[in-house]
Amino acid sequence: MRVGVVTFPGSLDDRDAVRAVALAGGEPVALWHADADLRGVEAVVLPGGFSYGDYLRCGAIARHAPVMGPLLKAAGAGLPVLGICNGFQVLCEARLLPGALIRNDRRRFVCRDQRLRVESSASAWTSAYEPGEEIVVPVKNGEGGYVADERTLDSLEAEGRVVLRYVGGNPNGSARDIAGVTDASGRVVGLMPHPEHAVDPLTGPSTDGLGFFASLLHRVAAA
Amino acid sequence: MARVVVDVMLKPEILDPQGQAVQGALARLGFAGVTAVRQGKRFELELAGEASDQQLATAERAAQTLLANPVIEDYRVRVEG
Amino acid sequence: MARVVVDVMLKPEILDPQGQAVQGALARLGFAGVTAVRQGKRFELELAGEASDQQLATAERAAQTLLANPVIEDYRVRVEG
Amino acid sequence: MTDTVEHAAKTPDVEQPWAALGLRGDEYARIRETLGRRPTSCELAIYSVMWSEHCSYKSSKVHLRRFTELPDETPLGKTLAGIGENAGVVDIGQGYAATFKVESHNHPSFVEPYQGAATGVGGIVRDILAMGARPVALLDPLRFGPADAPDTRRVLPGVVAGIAGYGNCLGLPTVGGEVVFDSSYAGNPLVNVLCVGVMRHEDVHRAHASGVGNRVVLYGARTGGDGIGGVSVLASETFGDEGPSKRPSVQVGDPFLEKLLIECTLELFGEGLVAGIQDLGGAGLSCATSELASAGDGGMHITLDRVPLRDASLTPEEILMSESQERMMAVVRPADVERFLAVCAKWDVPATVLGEVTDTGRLVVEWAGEVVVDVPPRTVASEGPVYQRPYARPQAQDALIAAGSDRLPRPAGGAELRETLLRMAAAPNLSAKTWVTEQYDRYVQGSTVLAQPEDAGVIRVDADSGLGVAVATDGNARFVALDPYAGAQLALAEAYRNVAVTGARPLAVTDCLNFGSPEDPGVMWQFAEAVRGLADGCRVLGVPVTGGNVSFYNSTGDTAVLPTPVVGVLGVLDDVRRRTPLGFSRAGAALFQLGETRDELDGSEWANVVHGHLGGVPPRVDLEAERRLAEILVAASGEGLLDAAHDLADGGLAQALVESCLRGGSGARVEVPEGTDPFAFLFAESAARAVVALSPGAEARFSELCAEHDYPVERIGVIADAGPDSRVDPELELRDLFTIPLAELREAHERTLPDLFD
Ligand SMILES: Nc1ncnc2c1ncn2[C@@H]1O[C@H](COP(=O)(O)OP(=O)(O)O)[C@@H](O)[C@H]1O
Ligand SMILES: [Mg+2]
Repeated sequence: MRVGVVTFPGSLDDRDAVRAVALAGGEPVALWHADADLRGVEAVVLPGGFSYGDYLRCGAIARHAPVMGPLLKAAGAGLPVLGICNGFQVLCEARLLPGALIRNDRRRFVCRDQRLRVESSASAWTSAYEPGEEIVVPVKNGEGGYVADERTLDSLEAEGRVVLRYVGGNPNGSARDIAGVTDASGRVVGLMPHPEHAVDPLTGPSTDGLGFFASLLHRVAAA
Repeated sequence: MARVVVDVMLKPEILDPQGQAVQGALARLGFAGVTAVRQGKRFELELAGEASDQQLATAERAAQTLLANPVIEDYRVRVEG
Repeated sequence: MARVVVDVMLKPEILDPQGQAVQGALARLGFAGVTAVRQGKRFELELAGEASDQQLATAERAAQTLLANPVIEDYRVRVEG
Repeated sequence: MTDTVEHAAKTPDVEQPWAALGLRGDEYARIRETLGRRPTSCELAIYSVMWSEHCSYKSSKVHLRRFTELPDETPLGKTLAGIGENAGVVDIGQGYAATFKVESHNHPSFVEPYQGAATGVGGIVRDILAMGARPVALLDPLRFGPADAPDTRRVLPGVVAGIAGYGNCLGLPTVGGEVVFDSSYAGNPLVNVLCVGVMRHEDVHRAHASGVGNRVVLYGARTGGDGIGGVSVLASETFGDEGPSKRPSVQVGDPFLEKLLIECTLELFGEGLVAGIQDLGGAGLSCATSELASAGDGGMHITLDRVPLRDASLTPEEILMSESQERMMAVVRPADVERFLAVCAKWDVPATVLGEVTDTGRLVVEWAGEVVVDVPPRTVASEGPVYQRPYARPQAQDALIAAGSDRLPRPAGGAELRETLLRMAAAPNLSAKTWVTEQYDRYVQGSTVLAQPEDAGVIRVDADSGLGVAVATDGNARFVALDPYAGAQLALAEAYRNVAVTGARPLAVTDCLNFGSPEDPGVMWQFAEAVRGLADGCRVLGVPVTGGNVSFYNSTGDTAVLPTPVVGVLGVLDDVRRRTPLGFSRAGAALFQLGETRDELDGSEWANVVHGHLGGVPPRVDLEAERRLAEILVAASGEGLLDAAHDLADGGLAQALVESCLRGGSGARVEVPEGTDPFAFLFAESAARAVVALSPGAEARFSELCAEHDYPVERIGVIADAGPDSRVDPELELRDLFTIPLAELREAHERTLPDLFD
């Protein structure tokens, strides 16, 4: 399966995302922010980093990159998209996902190994997990506080669209400990934690992150 | 040349942890009278040409498409006077 | 209850990479008429009691000690009207 | 009116503000003599900044020769570049090379902690980049005033946020460093940053401008009025009343632009478009042009008007001196210029051809169609003044040495020892540094194998073979104050040991020498002794010093900071899967202590924390022993004999046990060896020691290894309970003395910085 990984100016974890896709058995395809098309990929990962320095709001400038045009269109037609950290911020800015991410409550960047609970395995990117399963994956963000109005939060909960939640301490003040959400179709997912940094026991706290990438392939294989 | 200011603040219904942190810090520094703080952004745009309605409309569009995120933020555009 | 606004901007001679990034993005989005952008912060403080000189003095001190970094930033305190 | 060369020749008697620019009378005379006329104001600007202490090393040069006299060989062979290049380069095997260097940004970080530290990161990263390497990791040795001092609350959070803000945005993992508090750093914090880069052998680049006709390209940020305080003197004299607009007092970094600069430069290297390259740091264009020219064919001609400006009011003098960040200068063959500019455009990095390489032996700068600089570049860059500053051992040194720690009351019995251990584990210098290190991205680039609080940062270089590098920095300034020669060697020994403990073979050294005023003979003595100690130490260990930095004038009022040579050591692991972590995790693993513990507590953390005392003589240095210890640790890791290893340094064995237990979440049962004083056993800071936890069945082979190296080794206990899931709550037990539940230990060790800085 061909999985595109977009590099924006300032993307940092694009190479890790490529590695994670490959480890999960996919075929990573590098996409450039200025590309006018998606080179026929069957899914896309928007990686972490500081696109355009994250100078205005995280993801706000990247959201207008040329590649986002075809991406938004394809996502509307069912293309699975995973946004990790900065990628999550881009997806919120692009309104593919509800809510937004703001400066951490303690006003500092935080990098730590985080316990998380997978709340839903109904999305394209979490099907390899059991609902309720606890995993450990790095978080690292300065603007990772998830916010939305109460109504939106209530409906996300009601519709089972909160896919991932912080446990054992909320690192950034996210509303209702939310660490990841999906759109109504279950195909577009945004996560603040970094599963691509938890794919190799030598360089990460666990291999718990592989499941996000494996979910996608496994879903396609099953289909 | 016109200078237009765009103020962007979190909507009142959105929690503002930064503002709260500032308020907490002020309290610790002994500024007891400050009962609430909200933190937002201020942009100063220089526009070519004289201040005009058209200029303001441009700034308005810039605020809407880029400077503010309407999901969580309100903005106000005005000519600096 | 008084509302006091503190605007904090980088001093004009200090590099403002944020403003530059916004300007660049606006240019790419077709806002050609925007010739310069500077980005700063806006704080809204609620103060107990009526707006008074003393209130303003408090806000002034808060700006100086916490809200702005006088080495690189200028600030302005005013009662919201 | 512009002060041209022609004009200068005709007006020999014009008064020039050389003193205000920091030049001495004899230095100014020497410039006149070199040029055979008075300098133009642009030339005066160039000479003054290039002959400053910071750029010319005029006070330290005579001493630093000791480093260049060392054999330029690592244990793996000849160095690929050494002192004098932007950073040293060493062969790490399998066709790879590593480059690393540490630099200071002390004074700017006091004025504006966030931006000072941030631009410090930016500067050292460009040095590494200029060698042709991809930067892969950072370490940040930091020194602050007392942890509870009000100003430390301003400086520390700002510095840490600045390093995080810049380093994280560049995508560089910060994998180690130091946080040390001492009252001597109040008003003068030390912010040193070390950067490591990796490349293939064939990719090593050097700073020289060769090939007549090759183009000189400036790329990166536009030039603003940053860091040109002194030159405004000049500018205002030149420009009369209609002076230039206000100049910034602080440099602000743009990490996003630097990230683009990195990717752009690596692509330029990859396409073979770079014939020579130099970063712009201190002294900006003055430095880049004169250094590139003097290291190449000897001449360069540039047109200054072409420099893209952020502030149109800048004078030519100011443009030459500006220290604006995020800029590089490349020498490019004419046929490659178009492609070069295209790559820059792809990355949105402004690039401008300023001029070309010549063989005239002159650096010529034009402004508004006239020549404003015409100088032999070597007289600017490499043949500046050199001073033999007077130095003398301070009178007070004898009294300092005489006031040993032996008369300080010591804890006796289990209860007092327990209390002392907890108190020390919570002391700012020994407490957990998580509050700081949690702000640094350690995972980015996906190659971090070990990071803080491990003894060294370990980065995987080749994912297939597992080749990796390890880096650590150390520098116990209290020891240096007691004996600069021995203290510098102890700093070297500690960094060397920290690298070896992870299983890496130490290869090379970089250093940042932070001292007071070179005009103070006592300080100069400390400096000279420290350099001599370091050089002699490197000779014994067989490792070269490949680069570093000198920072003088670190003082508050008349009081100098503790003499602080920070030493960085780089090592190599053939396979990072063999690295040894420091956490105790496997219950039942036997604990051994390597090395000899003596009653050495002068200058120790115990004397400092409990008694606020500094005096006596530092622990004995035995570099021959350090070398053998490293060999054992590297061999043992290679043979898979070790579960865990931790070096013993500040706070002694007690501190090492605290850190290893908490890191792995396991307890330990430790027994004081027969005939040993429990206090010294726990708190002495004797060098050349480590504690290890053995892998199952490794005991016989490990003992044999130590015997082969004739190294003292002793079984001191066993790891008790594995992990937080175990039924028994883990404890650290000192048999017959005390036990401490890990939870209590953790509370003591981890609360300190959050309580101070949250
Ligand atoms: N400023 C810092 N940045 C990153 N890591 C740090 C910093 N300060 C301390 N550390 C890390 O914390 C750990 C303990 O520091 P320290 O006690 O100085 O180590 P050691 O005594 O082994 O040199 C080490 O892993 C060190 O790299
Ligand atoms: Mg150590």
